[in-house]
Amino acid sequence: MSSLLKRIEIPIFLTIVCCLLQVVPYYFYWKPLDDFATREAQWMNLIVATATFIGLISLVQVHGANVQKRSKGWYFSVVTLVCAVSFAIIGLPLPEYGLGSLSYWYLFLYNNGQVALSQAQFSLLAFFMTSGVYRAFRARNLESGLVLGAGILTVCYNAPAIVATYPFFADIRGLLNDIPNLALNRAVTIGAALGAIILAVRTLLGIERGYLRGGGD
Amino acid sequence: MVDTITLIGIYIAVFLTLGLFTILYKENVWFRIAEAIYLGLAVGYGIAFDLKYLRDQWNSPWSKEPMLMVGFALAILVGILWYARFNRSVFYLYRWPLAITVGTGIGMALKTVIFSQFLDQIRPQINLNLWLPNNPWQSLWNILVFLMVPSVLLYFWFTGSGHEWAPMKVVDKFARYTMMLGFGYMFGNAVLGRYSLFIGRAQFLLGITPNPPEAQPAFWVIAAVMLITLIGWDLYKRQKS
Amino acid sequence: MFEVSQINLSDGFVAGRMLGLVGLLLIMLASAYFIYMARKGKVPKIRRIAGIDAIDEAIGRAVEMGRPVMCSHGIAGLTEATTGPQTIAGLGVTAYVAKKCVDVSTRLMIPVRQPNVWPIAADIVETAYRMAGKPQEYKSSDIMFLSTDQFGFTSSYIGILMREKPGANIMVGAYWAESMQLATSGARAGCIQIAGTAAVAQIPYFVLASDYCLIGEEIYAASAYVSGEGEQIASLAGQDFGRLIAVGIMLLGALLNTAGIKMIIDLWRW
Amino acid sequence: MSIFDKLQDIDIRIIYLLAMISVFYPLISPMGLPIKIGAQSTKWYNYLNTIPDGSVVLFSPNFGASSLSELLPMTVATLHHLWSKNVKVVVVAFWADGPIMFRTAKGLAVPESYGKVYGKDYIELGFVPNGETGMNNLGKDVLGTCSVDYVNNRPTRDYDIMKNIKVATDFNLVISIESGTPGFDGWARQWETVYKVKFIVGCVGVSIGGMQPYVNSGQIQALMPGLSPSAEYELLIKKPGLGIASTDAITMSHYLVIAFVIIGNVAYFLSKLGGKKDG
Repeated sequence: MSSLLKRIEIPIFLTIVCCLLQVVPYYFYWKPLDDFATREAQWMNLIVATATFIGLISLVQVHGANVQKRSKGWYFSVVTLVCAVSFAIIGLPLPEYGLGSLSYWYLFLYNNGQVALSQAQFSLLAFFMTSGVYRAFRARNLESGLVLGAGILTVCYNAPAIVATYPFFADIRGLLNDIPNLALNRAVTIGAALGAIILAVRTLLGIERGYLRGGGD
Repeated sequence: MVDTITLIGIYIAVFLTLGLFTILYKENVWFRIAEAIYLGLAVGYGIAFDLKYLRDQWNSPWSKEPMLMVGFALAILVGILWYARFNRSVFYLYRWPLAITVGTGIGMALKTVIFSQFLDQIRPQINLNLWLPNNPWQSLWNILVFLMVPSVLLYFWFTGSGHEWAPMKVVDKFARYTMMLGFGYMFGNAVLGRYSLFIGRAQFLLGITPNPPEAQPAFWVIAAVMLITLIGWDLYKRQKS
Repeated sequence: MFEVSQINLSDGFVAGRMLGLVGLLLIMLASAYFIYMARKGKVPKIRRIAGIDAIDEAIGRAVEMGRPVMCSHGIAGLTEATTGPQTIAGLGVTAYVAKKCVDVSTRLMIPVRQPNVWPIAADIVETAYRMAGKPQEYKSSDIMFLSTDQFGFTSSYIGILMREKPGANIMVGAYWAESMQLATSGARAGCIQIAGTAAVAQIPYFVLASDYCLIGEEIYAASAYVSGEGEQIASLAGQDFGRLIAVGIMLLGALLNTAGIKMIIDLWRW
Repeated sequence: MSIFDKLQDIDIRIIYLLAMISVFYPLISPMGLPIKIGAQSTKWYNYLNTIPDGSVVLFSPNFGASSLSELLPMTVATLHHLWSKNVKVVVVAFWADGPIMFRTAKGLAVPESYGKVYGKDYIELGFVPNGETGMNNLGKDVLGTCSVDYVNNRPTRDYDIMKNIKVATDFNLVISIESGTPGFDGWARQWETVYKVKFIVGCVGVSIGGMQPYVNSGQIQALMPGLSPSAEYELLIKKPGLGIASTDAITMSHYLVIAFVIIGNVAYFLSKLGGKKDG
């Protein structure tokens, strides 16, 4: 029995069926099938949401072991575990018991913890950006000169005081936006679509290994 | 005047913000505290979010009909197979929910990419008018777009030996110039976006309305403590070595 | 642009979507044909992709320096239409990197953002160890689930880069705003970096801040390229076939349009 | 090591410190640097001005905490503008944190101060999951997709404002403030194409490249990309807020970026010249 369940053909078959279920009614419409496909897509979202505890399990495996072994910096692991478990409990969707996303403590932790941290982390980009610009923007040859030129002209346009004094930056930026930027975005988008289609072919034929068989056979 | 708990909240927010900022100096204990808290909160948040999603879905639409209820239960059962990964003897069962997820995902991709990312992008290229007698500049811009898009596409040609063909070398060069201009432009725009975010955080730290004014004293106090400890620790270590 | 109507559909083939269907089938069948030919022994030649070739070099450097390797498959899940395929492509590269790292006995760390991708990453690494005959060396704690929160993931990733100082940092998959932070931090930690994504807005940061960059569709080619298998490489010929169609229609269509002939654009009404 | 080599290799922490100063200094003592109202904000302003009385607007905050700094100013300003007009506003988010973000914005542009009444002039319907599928569902059946409201958890159909709002065509305009997916492409596919409902988009600065094709094709009626246009818009509606407060800091930080690029490159060229002389 278990050797039968283990067969790789089962997941490949599931992949193909689910894929065709989404694609076919899009081109060949048949209402019951289309409704079923819509339902299946929602159903799949439930399956994805069920995986949520994998994160916690992995976290406990890594940080629990840290704490147990008292390895270097284990106290940080304690902090992580306590925060994870307490926020998960406070956020349980049980408003009947004063828990959930509209409860006082959830909003307290959300606004002062989650919001502060994610904004702070995101805003660090400004610094990385500045040092990146300073180090990488060198006109070493024609190509890097083009990156530099386009980049610096755009920066000039984006500075309110500069463009207020020298309005022609707006025109230059318009050209950059409408010509090379448009062309690049369009071409890369088309190419990425082709890549995704071919990847689908490989997956449907069962020759794409990465995701399904641990890269082996 | 705000109540004590709100004030504590503000101090926590300022502490966590500055804690993450200290990574700019170097890896240090303040950053690690903030990072550990962030990691924990985010995992907890993810779980709370997914469970809320499941409950909301149950409320509407899955509890409306018996058939749907069965479907919901089945989804949970299949979802539990994810956890088979942690068991050595049945680990392969996790591939079933995975296959359903990947199959559906690829299916949804297949039906839309051909339109939104392929045909709808080709269409405006076909609509280009290369000869506008009244507007020579616009004609020139259109001709540039007309040449740039195909050349970038051809730049990524993978198979065969087309790239060694002499005219292709010109196309490749042109494609690279196009890409470099485009990258520069996108990079320049990102500078503004990223600074906007930092400005927002700075406004919070300085307590500029509508942020709570209590944040400013908290900022100065906590920043001073962090700076002194960081630099002090560095000097102490340098003296010891 | 989207003339496809979604209301009042009647049973049967959907008007306005037929061109898409024809295009899709053409490209897919072409690619299937090339794969079939490859099975018969006719594998097309493939051009070098510098970024992918550099993976071996990067791992080698890490071994020399006695440092671990970090390999990320991006931060997207498996289901979103445009980013799901990128994750699968990233996992293909991860499988290759895992095999290489096991061969040279180097520690491989994989940071994961999506809970449902974690089992795949773990499976990939464990399989690599099993196939090399050393399953006891596999450590599931190196497949690190960091956080579902985008910047929670980022801050932990940066923390690991700074602490563990990996010799190589390989990132192939879908990335968003964190791309710049990860690439800059990797450079600061002294890693040799290979980065690739099909998220257009993020490519410039990878180009500027990493040593080698895979641009757009190169990441889809990557897993086929590293596998070295005829069938997979042949599928790339299908990609080129689609490219040829796109370029041909574009050039011809615009020329005809300029001449006042709207023949090709009418195809979009199918 | 010559001075030019040194200038090419400034300690990264000095760069970070200067970046920090370039933002904090103008925030602490504003300099009142010039600002010019550009085309994008004007277009947005005019577009909202021309909405006829009695229109129904779908307001969709599709972003989370991490983009709040960049998108809050335009959200607040747009709400001020909407409240000042005689239109009905329905708030639906397709991003999980959207409803909380709207609360933050509503606290700064209080509808009640314009005499607006909850349930009659505006309503918050909360979060609709599943991205684009959710948009599609909402378009087909508003009351069925959002059966209860976000604030009181009461049936949506009981509210005055929802009496004549059943499907997408009952809306005159969609305003989407967004930082990613789901966003403009979903609106284009699910609402603009199918129901011909017009929509305008406020986005983070980095998204502008990808949106350009949609603006060119006329699908997006007006675009508000990032913080600088938000500041101009605040000037237009005469409600100076966080956007205006930021402009000096934007300019100063951009000066800094330009300065670093120039220093790096000049030093690079001079050291190359110097290198040639020596060799």
